[in-house]
Amino acid sequence: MFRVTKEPLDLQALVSYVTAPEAGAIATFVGTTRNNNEGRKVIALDYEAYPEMAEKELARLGEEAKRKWKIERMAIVHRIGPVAITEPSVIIAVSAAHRDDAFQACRFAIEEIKKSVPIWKKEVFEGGEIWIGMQSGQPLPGR
Amino acid sequence: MFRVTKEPLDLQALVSYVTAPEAGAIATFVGTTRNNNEGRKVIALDYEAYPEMAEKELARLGEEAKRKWKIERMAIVHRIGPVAITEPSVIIAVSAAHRDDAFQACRFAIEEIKKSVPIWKKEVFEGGEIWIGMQSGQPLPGR
Amino acid sequence: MKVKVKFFAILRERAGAGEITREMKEGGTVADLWEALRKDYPRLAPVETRLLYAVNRNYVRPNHILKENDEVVFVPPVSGG
Amino acid sequence: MKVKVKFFAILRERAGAGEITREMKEGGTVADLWEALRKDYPRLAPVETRLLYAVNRNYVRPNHILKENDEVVFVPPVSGG
Repeated sequence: MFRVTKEPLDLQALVSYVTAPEAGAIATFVGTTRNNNEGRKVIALDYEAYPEMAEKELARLGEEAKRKWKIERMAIVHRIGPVAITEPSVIIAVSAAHRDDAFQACRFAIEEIKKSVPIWKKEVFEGGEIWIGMQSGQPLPGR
Repeated sequence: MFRVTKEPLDLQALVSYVTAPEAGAIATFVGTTRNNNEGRKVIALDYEAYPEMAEKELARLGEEAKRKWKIERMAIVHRIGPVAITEPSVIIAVSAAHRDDAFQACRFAIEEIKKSVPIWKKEVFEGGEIWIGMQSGQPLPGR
Repeated sequence: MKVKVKFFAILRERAGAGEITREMKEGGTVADLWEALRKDYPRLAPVETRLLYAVNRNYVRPNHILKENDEVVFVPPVSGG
Repeated sequence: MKVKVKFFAILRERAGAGEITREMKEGGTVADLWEALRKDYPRLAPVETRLLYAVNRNYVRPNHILKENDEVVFVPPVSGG
């Protein structure tokens, strides 16, 4: 299950999806909106995706994880739109017979998402907003 | 929250417990009963604990994790009694500002549980049962 | 020939559009299209950051040659998670 | 003096008891107590695996000297998780 959605994310649903009789380990990662970033008071994060390609890239990295580690099932769901403080923006769940594979594949997935999946985050903070990854320490000029 | 319980485990409850405005990452580990082990068809795992000391040891390793990594909150709950295939026996949840700390502390916790927390697992399989960790590849003689 | 361009995130905001169709010469590359768009939309010009190029939902090299009806996306640094 | 011993897992099954109280000499160590119990409970004797010792819910060394009313647990290899 590799999806981009506007709906709130449901961790238990993903874990149920990856649960399998052959699995003894499930590793999950939940990314949540933090109330601060580089000294700014964050109000919310607002995510935008190129949804068809994002889902395709998520599935591709899932395939890559299956080649690298002995895993049973994997699910990744990324939310788009505004995500309030403490709410999840991304959930990854991976099941495997053994924990090392589950942990490594889960970690791999979140690192890859941050490198290659076409999803962008705008940080809305007290005093302004900024597209993360575009700044050089400061809000872009000309905004 | 560091507990040993006879009740079924609730992942969402642990994740809600560790959720914090200062956290941008939550790593969890769920250990589930796998339907096979070393060629045996597993029916269930039956866990026994020295509960007062197990909870104390879980809290101790939580303190150790807090010294080693920059984490916000940690929760570990271990189930005792019979745990059927696909059901969780242990859940660990760790929140942190950044994902590396959450992942590392979560991994540390499960490794430590398997080393030092007084909880024991009897594997009930087709044709017998065995205390895991006591065997040398085979059921103990004299049982 | 015509290609479809989708803008996302900061490029969508700066172009003031989410999706456009643009005429271009046969044999043009995706990098050529970006240079043309920087002239069409002056507010795209100051974007100095490294962009990736995607055609029909796959990442491609800057010298990838476009075809009629291709769906082109210029991908600013991603920041999901 | 008297100490309390709790048995868990394989040791509980082999001792046929979960908790006992045992008389022992002042100044005896936790390792002495284990040797005495192997004589009391012959089915404990074949346990060759390395045990850890816990007194009052803390791990201790084999030469730890017991006191009146201590709670002693012999910890076979743990296998939680």
